[in-house]
Amino acid sequence: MKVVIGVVGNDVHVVANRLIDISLEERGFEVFNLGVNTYLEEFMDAVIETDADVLLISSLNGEAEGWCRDLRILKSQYDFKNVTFMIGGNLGVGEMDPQLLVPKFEAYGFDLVFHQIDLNVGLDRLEAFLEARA
Amino acid sequence: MKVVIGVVGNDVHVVANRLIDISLEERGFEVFNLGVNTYLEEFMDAVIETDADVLLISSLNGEAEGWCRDLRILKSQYDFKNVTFMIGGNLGVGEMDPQLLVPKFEAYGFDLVFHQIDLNVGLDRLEAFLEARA
Amino acid sequence: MSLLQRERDIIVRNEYVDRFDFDEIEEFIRGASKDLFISRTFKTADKMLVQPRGGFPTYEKVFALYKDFKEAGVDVLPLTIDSNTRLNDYATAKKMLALSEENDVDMLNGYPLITHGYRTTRKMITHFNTPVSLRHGTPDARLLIETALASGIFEIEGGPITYLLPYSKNFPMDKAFLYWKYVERVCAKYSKLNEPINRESFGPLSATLQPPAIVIVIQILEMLLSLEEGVKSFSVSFSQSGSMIQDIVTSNVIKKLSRKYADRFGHTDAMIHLVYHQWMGAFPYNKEYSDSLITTSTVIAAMVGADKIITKTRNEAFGIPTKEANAMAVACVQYTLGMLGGIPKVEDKEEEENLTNEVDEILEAVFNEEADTLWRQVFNAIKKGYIEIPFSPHIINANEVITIRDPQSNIRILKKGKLPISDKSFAFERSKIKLAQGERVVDKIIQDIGIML
Amino acid sequence: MSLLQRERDIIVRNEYVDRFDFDEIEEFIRGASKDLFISRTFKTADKMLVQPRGGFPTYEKVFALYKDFKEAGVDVLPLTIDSNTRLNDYATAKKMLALSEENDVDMLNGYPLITHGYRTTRKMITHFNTPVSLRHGTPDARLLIETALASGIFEIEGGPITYLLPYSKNFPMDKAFLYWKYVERVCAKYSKLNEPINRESFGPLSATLQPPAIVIVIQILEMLLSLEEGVKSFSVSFSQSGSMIQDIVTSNVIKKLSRKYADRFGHTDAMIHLVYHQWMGAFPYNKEYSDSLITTSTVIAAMVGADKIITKTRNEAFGIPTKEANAMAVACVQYTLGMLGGIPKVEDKEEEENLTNEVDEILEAVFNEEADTLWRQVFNAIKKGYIEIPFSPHIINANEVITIRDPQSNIRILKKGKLPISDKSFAFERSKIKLAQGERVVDKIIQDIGIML
Ligand code: B12
Ligand code: B12
Repeated sequence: MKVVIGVVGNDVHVVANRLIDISLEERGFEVFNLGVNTYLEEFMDAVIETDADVLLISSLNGEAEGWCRDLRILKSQYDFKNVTFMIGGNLGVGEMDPQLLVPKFEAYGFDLVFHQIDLNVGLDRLEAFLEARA
Repeated sequence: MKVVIGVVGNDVHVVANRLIDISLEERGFEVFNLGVNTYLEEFMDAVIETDADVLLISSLNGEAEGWCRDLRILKSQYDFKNVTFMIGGNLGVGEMDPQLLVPKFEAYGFDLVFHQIDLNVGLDRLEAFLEARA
Repeated sequence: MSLLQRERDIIVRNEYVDRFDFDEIEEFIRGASKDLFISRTFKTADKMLVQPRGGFPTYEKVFALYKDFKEAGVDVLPLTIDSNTRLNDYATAKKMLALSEENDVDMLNGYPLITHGYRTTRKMITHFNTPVSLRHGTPDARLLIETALASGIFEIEGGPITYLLPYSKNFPMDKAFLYWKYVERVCAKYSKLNEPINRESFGPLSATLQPPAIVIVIQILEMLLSLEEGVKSFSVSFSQSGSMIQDIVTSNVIKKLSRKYADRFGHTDAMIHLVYHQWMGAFPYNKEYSDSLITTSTVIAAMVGADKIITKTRNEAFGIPTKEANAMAVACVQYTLGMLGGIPKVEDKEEEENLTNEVDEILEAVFNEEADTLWRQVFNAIKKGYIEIPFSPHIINANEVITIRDPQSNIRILKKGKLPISDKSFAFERSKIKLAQGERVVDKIIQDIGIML
Repeated sequence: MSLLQRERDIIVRNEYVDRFDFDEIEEFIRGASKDLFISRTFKTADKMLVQPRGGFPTYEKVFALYKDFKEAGVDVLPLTIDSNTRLNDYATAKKMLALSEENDVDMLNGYPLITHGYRTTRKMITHFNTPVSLRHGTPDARLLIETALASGIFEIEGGPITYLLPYSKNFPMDKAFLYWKYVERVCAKYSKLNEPINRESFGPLSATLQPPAIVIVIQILEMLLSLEEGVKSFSVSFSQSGSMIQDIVTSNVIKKLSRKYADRFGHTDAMIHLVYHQWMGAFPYNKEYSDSLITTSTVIAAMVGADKIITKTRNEAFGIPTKEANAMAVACVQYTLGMLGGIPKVEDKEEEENLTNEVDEILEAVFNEEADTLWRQVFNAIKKGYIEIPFSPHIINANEVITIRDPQSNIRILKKGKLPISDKSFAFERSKIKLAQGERVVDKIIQDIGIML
């Protein structure tokens, strides 16, 4: 399975990104890491280019919403039916109610949304999701 | 002016008592210190014996109420018209609302009631009270 | 039947006490879970043990408190006794317990252990299967300790000096020594059945400008009085002074000297532990500052290398803490200890030498007293003012020693009263003190008491 | 007209900027209140200065924040800049500020200083009459710093390395050096008018397992690059490592070596200060634990003997803190510093010697680089991997060094990559590391990053 990962927007928080890279490799995924400061269009290009099964976006600095709003539009322009869209990290500015954040990002077109959830919990959920889908 | 001081009931918190003793002397009062573990009756006897102008009771361990309830009865038995009754310290068990505590102790017969008030603030108020009375 | 056993039979025969079944109690202690013995936890744990204070009138409220403590990661549970029971006034305790149970208000400031009895209390202790420490302040604790041990409480705090000078106005001191001798003997006896019962002395004393030399002297004397009766596991303790370096110096000296004197008196097999009390003096009225104080104490405890820390709460200035505030403090202390890394081993040779000298000098004077037993020597020493504690409410206390803080917040002896310390030691103390031009000692004392406000 | 002045005229001519009146600005700085200069406060204060972080989009919210900070007893106010301004995207900053003002929601994560301009901002700075520190993270900070200085902000954080390697993915490094050279020169120029402008380097770097040797090397290099241009007051800094002794060792070495190298390069008249950052890594999600962490950092800062401490808040794990949480942290840190007494002077000769050697070795390699200027030597050294920081997002960073914690939580170099440290120094590092049987390095790293969780 191929996974494109990276940190969206003007966000330089690289630590979780490195750990996600390692953890995915260990779980047997093939990882394409775009690193920090990646824009949504770059993610889409990479998914198409690598024919990835999963797009895993991180956002830590609170600006996720501004950068991900347009996902639905971008998704509609290509055939991403078999791609799982996933986002996690710290998805709001200040202290947020996860109950409100999750539906918002689902509406943007994410299949799996994790606000302040440990990466291993998230990756377990991803594997379960992929299994159920298969 | 003569002041009888002491700590009421089964209370051994002596620190404030020592400081009150020193502070009163400095302010020119003649102090009779009964120390800790003093019962209401002992206070009354001392006031009569020394012909004191002020009775200043401390209570820190939260048990003041139980020990001071009977003040009104005791006061009614003697002529204490010219004696100022004063109490201070930590007048309740647990965290208390001073708004409720003060009227309660006034009802028991205290002229001046200080819950968790610094002793110097209290002694300033005492001097003002005595002046107003004179 | 031994003399002790005869005394025990009399002590436990009391209208407020259900029949004591000594055989059954022995059986219980012999077979009791090792997890109830702090003396064993000290050996097996590789961390500082965390213990709060706390006690409520009813069984249910203590049970709930223990549950919260366990969830917060407590290592040692406390059982604090109410003040009527402390004064052996079981009738009032009983009445107030009944009122507390009926009206769901706390009419007692602790757990009336005698009234509940050992059969009931043991259920709770064995249920939580965690060491429990008995906190009281009772000069005549004979019945209390019998009941505690029978309940499965295998650590007993206190002593004839530390539970008298700070806690009482006129309880006769000779009686206190004899009653505590009884306690030591019972503890020693039960120590043979399973793991040893641990005894702990109360180093904070009046918690107000206590000079380390006096604290250590009293700790060592209570330790010796206990080991003399056959106790094999003992904790010496002291509380945060307000100066980090003074705490470290005190710790280094008390560890060294308690071992030295235990050995000198032939108790080479006794285990000695060090307990650190978080700040025991006046707390700030600001709860966030209290939290800061609690964490600071914890860091110092780690530097001091204590075996156990006893915690305070953010409610300290206000009154008896809620169980939530109490459990929160435990959790925060555990968190702090868990994340603290790289604690340096600090020492201060000059300070340690001076403190060692002071302790040796006072102890020498005690041991030179003409008397047939150690407790009489100590008794005489206190009567003569060789030992006294600042801010004791007790009539026997000499009240001549005056202490204030130096510029580094160390507590120093300004007036030595009858303390038998050498001129050299006293000169060292005095040399550290700096009073500002025209500053009055009273004002300095008031300020030095209130340093945490 | 000097070359610098010509560049300055170009920089400040920008459609988002009101006309810069350099004469008026010089006049203002010449006559500015001494209380605005932290370089002077460092000299006059006899305590560690306390500074939080913080910034909001609107003038009113920053004003309110400053008011709360002042009430909490702040010593140095912060001005944190929003990320659009940091990236020189003034158009977006302007738009978002307008939205923030209209809708009373924060659409920026800091104060858009360029958009507000120096005339407005100066009103606030002079009103509070307290030193303000500019916190940004901008590689091209030329216009920002002109505006800050004109506003009365006389401490500027950052540097060509420390605001690049942790903060950027591909901003060209040579440009960063040149843009910062400009900043240093302007600071130096204004330093002659009144008290010196203080420059501060950002020692926390990526705040993730940073080995002290690298931190100190980078601090010293940014200091030298700054002093070289005429700056006279400089602060080196580092953040809590997770090991108390490692922080103390780092402090002792950075104090000694920053002075040594400043002097060696002829800057004997430069004042050098030490700033300690409270834990900069991942915070726990429990706010009470965060409070404990903040107090622990404060105690360590006192042991380290820092001149200034920069505080975190109990909201750190969640997001930008509320002004209340931020002010509370300031008050608690001040409380803790105020009550802490008797801080011992600690050292560890062996560790200090090794760290000194490592720093000297790396710096020697830098100074041996063939290049005409210091900044080019540093540039080459980073390109060659002589200097790199773990967990940098920047493409120029070598990413070969691997660090993990030893059993005392000290950060140690497991793989040295191209770091030019001697075999002896590296052997010392390796000798401290203990990996458990079968333990994988990745797992250890994850655990070592998360020690405060
Ligand atoms: C030191 C201390 C002790 C020492 C006392 C040593 C001694 N012999 O004096 C020791 C360790 C022995 C001790 C024991 C106990 N203590 Co105690 N102790 C304290 C502590 C930490 C500080 C008290 C102190 O010395 N403060 C310094 C002096 C200068 O200030 P102060 O006493 O607070 O008084 C100030 C004001 O109240 C005022 N004031 C006092 N009297 C008066 C009178 C007037 C007229 C005025 C105007 C002002 C005034 O002046 C002072 C300065 O401003 C307080 C908590 C705190 N405040 O932080 C608990 C505290 C008072 N203790 C408490 C308790 C319960 C006990 C025990 C029963 C504990 C136990 N369960 O084991 C025992 C037994 C005591 C007994 N039988 O009375 C409780 C009281 C509970 C309540 N009110 O709800 C407190 C509040 C702690 C707590 N949160 O649980 N204690
Ligand atoms: C270290 C750090 C930095 C370092 C980053 C170094 C680097 N290049 O990586 C430095 C100091 C440079 C930095 C800078 C900034 N930072 Co910062 N930083 C942090 C800090 C303290 C720790 C982050 C970290 O490394 N954690 C460790 C890793 C392993 O965990 P993590 O990133 O939290 O991710 C976990 C989960 O979220 C999850 N996860 C992550 N991605 C995904 C994806 C999926 C799918 C799943 C399932 C899980 C998952 O996995 C991880 C482990 O469980 C956090 C606060 C905190 N968390 O305590 C602030 C924080 C993230 N930073 C913040 C900010 C604002 C900034 C700045 C803008 C600050 C400023 N105003 O100057 C700058 C600029 C950054 C930028 N342009 O993006 C804010 C974000 C605000 C918000 N969300 O509301 C935070 C929360 C601090 C705060 N309270 O203000 N920062």
